[in-house]
Amino acid sequence: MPVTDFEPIYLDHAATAPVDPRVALLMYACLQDSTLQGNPASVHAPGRAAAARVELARAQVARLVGALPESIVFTSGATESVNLAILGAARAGGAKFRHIVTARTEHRSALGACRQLEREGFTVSWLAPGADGRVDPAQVADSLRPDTALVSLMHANNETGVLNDIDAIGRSCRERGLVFHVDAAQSAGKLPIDVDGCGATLLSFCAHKLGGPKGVGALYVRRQPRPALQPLIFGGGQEGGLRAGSLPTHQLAGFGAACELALASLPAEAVRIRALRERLWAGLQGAAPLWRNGAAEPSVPGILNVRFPGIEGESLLLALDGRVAASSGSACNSAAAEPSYVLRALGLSDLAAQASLRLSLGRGTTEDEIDRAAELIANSVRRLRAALPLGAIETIA
Amino acid sequence: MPVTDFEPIYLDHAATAPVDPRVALLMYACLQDSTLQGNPASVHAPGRAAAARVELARAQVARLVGALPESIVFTSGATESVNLAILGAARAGGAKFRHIVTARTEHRSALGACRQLEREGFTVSWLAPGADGRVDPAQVADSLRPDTALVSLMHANNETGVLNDIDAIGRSCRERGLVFHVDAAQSAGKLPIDVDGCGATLLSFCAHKLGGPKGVGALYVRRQPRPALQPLIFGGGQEGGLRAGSLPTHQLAGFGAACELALASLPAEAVRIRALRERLWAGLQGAAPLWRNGAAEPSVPGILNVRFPGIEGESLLLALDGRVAASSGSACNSAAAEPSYVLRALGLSDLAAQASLRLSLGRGTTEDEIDRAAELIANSVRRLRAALPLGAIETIA
Amino acid sequence: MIAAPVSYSPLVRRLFDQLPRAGGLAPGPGQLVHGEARALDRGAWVRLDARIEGGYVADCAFRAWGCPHVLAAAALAAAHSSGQPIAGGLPIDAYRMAAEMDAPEEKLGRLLVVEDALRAMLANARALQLR
Amino acid sequence: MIAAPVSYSPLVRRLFDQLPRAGGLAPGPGQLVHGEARALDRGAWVRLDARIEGGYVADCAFRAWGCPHVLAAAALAAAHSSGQPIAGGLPIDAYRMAAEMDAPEEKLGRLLVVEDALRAMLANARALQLR
Ligand SMILES: Cc1ncc(COP(=O)(O)O)c(C=O)c1O
Ligand SMILES: Cc1ncc(COP(=O)(O)O)c(C=O)c1O
Repeated sequence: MPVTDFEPIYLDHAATAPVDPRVALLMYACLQDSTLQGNPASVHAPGRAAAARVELARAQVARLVGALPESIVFTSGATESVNLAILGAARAGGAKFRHIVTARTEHRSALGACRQLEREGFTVSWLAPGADGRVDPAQVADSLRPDTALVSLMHANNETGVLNDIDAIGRSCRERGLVFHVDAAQSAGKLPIDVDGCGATLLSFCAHKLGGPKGVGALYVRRQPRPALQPLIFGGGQEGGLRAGSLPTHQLAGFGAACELALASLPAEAVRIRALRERLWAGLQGAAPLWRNGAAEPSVPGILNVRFPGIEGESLLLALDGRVAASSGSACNSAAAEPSYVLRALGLSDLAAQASLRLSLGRGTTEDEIDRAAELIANSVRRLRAALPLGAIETIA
Repeated sequence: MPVTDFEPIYLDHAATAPVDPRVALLMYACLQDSTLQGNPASVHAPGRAAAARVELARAQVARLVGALPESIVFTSGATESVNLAILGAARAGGAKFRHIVTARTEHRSALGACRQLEREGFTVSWLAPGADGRVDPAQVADSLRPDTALVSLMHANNETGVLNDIDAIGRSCRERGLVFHVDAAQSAGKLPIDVDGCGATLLSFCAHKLGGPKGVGALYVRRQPRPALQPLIFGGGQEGGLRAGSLPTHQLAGFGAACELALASLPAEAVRIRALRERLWAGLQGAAPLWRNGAAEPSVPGILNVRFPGIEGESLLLALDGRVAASSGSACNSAAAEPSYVLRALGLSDLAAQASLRLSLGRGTTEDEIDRAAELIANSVRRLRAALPLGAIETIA
Repeated sequence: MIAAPVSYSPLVRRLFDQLPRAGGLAPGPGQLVHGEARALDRGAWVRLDARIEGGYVADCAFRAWGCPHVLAAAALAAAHSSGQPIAGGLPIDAYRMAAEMDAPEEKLGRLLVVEDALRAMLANARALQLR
Repeated sequence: MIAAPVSYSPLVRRLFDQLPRAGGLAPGPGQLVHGEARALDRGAWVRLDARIEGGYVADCAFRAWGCPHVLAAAALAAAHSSGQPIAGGLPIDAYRMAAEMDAPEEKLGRLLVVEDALRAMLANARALQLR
């Protein structure tokens, strides 16, 4: 197992955040508690105790986004939530509503769901964001058609951290009585979210980006007016028939606790993390030339996407390997790294996208880590640049 | 929270089994381990360490059913696995294959998926089992048509424990090159399963019925010949594109460990549990008249379904409440209890189905518990019968 | 999306646990009557046995098949009848049973079966007096 | 369904960590030549600088942009060239680089760019001798 003997500085919280030790302990208590081992769907005492624990978690999760507990559907993660929202709303929309509005910079789960809808005969308007990474609300309004079934856009982008103006977009959807799905996987627990204020009909998020466990998520489903949804998974009638399957008590308990902890520390953490991010940006200036991808603000506090002209992504990652854990601007979960489609949509070339690094901070991130990471990254960039052919910095930007 | 101050005897392992303490501890270690907090899809060191842990779990899970690790797709549970198998294979089958074969006694997840396929224009042959609860392999063979896309049947029934002859059914599917899905949620870890021997193309199971955590499952997908499957959840390309979403390392680690433990103790546990079940059946004779629902054998070791003429299910459950946790013959997760469709399909009347009790044993079940449970149940039955109008025992059977 | 499991009020639990007045009547003076109502599809079958003395229900017992609410309601009906004149109104009806037991809405149908048994018992008692 | 992350052999790791012969040449006797190949779409841009003395490559250094395998291969090419006659065959080709580095299949395209740079350098060196 390729584990280094010292631990790298973890700056990949946008991929997944470490589980909060308090959450881990609570989940262990839940896994061990002999009174909580029943199936929450069973009516006997162990079942009712598990169900009560689940409902407590539902209330905690709901509170994070200002929702009623009854409007929360538990899922296996944000990918499933996003799919349930997009496929579910579109497939339930009927033959007259066969048009979807989304953007090119959405997460793969949304792209995948929308591509599947295209295969099913839907038409998708793929909006292009500006160079700042934001989707223009006026462009959304212009793209709406009489047969539009759904608008699906993300709150914070997972690569650049840039925020869409979901309030404004929500308003134009609400005026037209349209279903509006917001992918809040990167913003829930990081920024205040109020489902009523933002006009979302559906809102996806998950536990593992905010200190909870992987493998559990939620879809907020507005009650009035209530959007029709076709389930992805059929069966035992759990979650109001929208999502069958035995509810995982310990996972939901962990999700609930993580939401409560995130909510409690939200304003202070947002300020702290944003300040650390700007400190990192300042510390990286020793590796100039460098550029910031996407607008600096408005953004989610913990994401910084930097472009180092002349640098090749895989080499930068290996130079940092075991020292700084971060994501490059390529979909690097295979040997054949493809450049990030998000950065490409912002107008970057393939090479510029590959010269980019996403650094994402989280609850555990310290000032000392930020200072060390900045130095390590700047040193690696300088070392790699020292070996470049002349003109490479200007060519690869 | 309606928890009693002493713990009931838990005889509802078929609904969910308590997490094995060794599995819980391992999951906690995983949740706490700072080197395992990465996303298994990330290429940096924490990601690779998590991915290695996931692949270890995949090998353990595969071994339980005699499969290659590459043929295991991780899901959020058996409900999702069953849906992915049924909806996935049917939707991928093309316009010429629009017929499904299944049985009336399948789990709700299979019924739900097949009903959805009916709404999508598929024709479903709903086979009726005999009074013994078994689906006749000849009946399956007879029901096959040139346009059959899929045969989906369970190995062990979750209410009666009765086994289908999946080897024989698998043979006739294999001869015709048909996709055969086996729902092994109740038998995996309880009986030896060999995916090659039984001719299954797809096989569903989950962790929480065999000492692992809730919220995680697997679908075995044969490699050669490989059935086409349309995913339910689209996105990041995880699980060979069949199931998107960040992999939950701790859940998979727990699933893998539970499979390994179950496999190690399988032959001895099967003998022990079967003996305890027969001891329970003997101990209940003090509540005669009583009948066994479904054939006594072949069956999964831990399930006993008993009918007590003259007894009303909700009253029996309340009489046992806090003493014995078991399931009645009604879908009792709502106030309006519907009689079990499984028992109805075996030829029981509504009232006879409601006079039934499913008692399911598991790893923690002891001889002492069995003896106490038998006495408690027999006493409750006698007490309720003492209050019956004359003739009720003969009428309600 | 919250599944509500059946819940029982303390009164229902107590009556169900003790089943007071269940079974046959204790021997004593007076005349025996009974009333029965049966609606298996609604989940109830109730029989009330009573001893009638001087225009009053001297004692009343029940036998019943049904859910805990039915058993508890039958026990209530037997208790409320005892000591009551047979000529008056119903000593308790399904709505008052439901209220006393804090029973969920969907149980009302079966409580009406208990009321039917009570009505039948009292009608039989009155018929006996007229003879 | 197993995702295979990029893996690097110990040799690649060592060469990448140290980048031996990266940058400019140390001053010395002889004549300077270079060879360059660039295929940004394939992920490689390599320049080899060499000092030629008496028909031999007295010293060779590289500059490169690319993934770790490209940088390591460029370092290999520079090392293998040093001390070799410019008249002989290639001191190392893409296939031997791949084998020595245990590089995955899909990296071969970019290793050929390194080979191109090496060929170009040697061709330039031979042209210089003919003049
Ligand atoms: C914006 C966004 N949406 C959806 C997801 C999918 O979340 P999950 O990993 O829970 O499937 C992610 C994270 O990967 C994300 O960043
Ligand atoms: C036969 C059978 N199939 C499928 C399932 C669904 O499993 P899960 O609870 O993991 O969704 C169960 C258990 O509820 C089952 O018994």
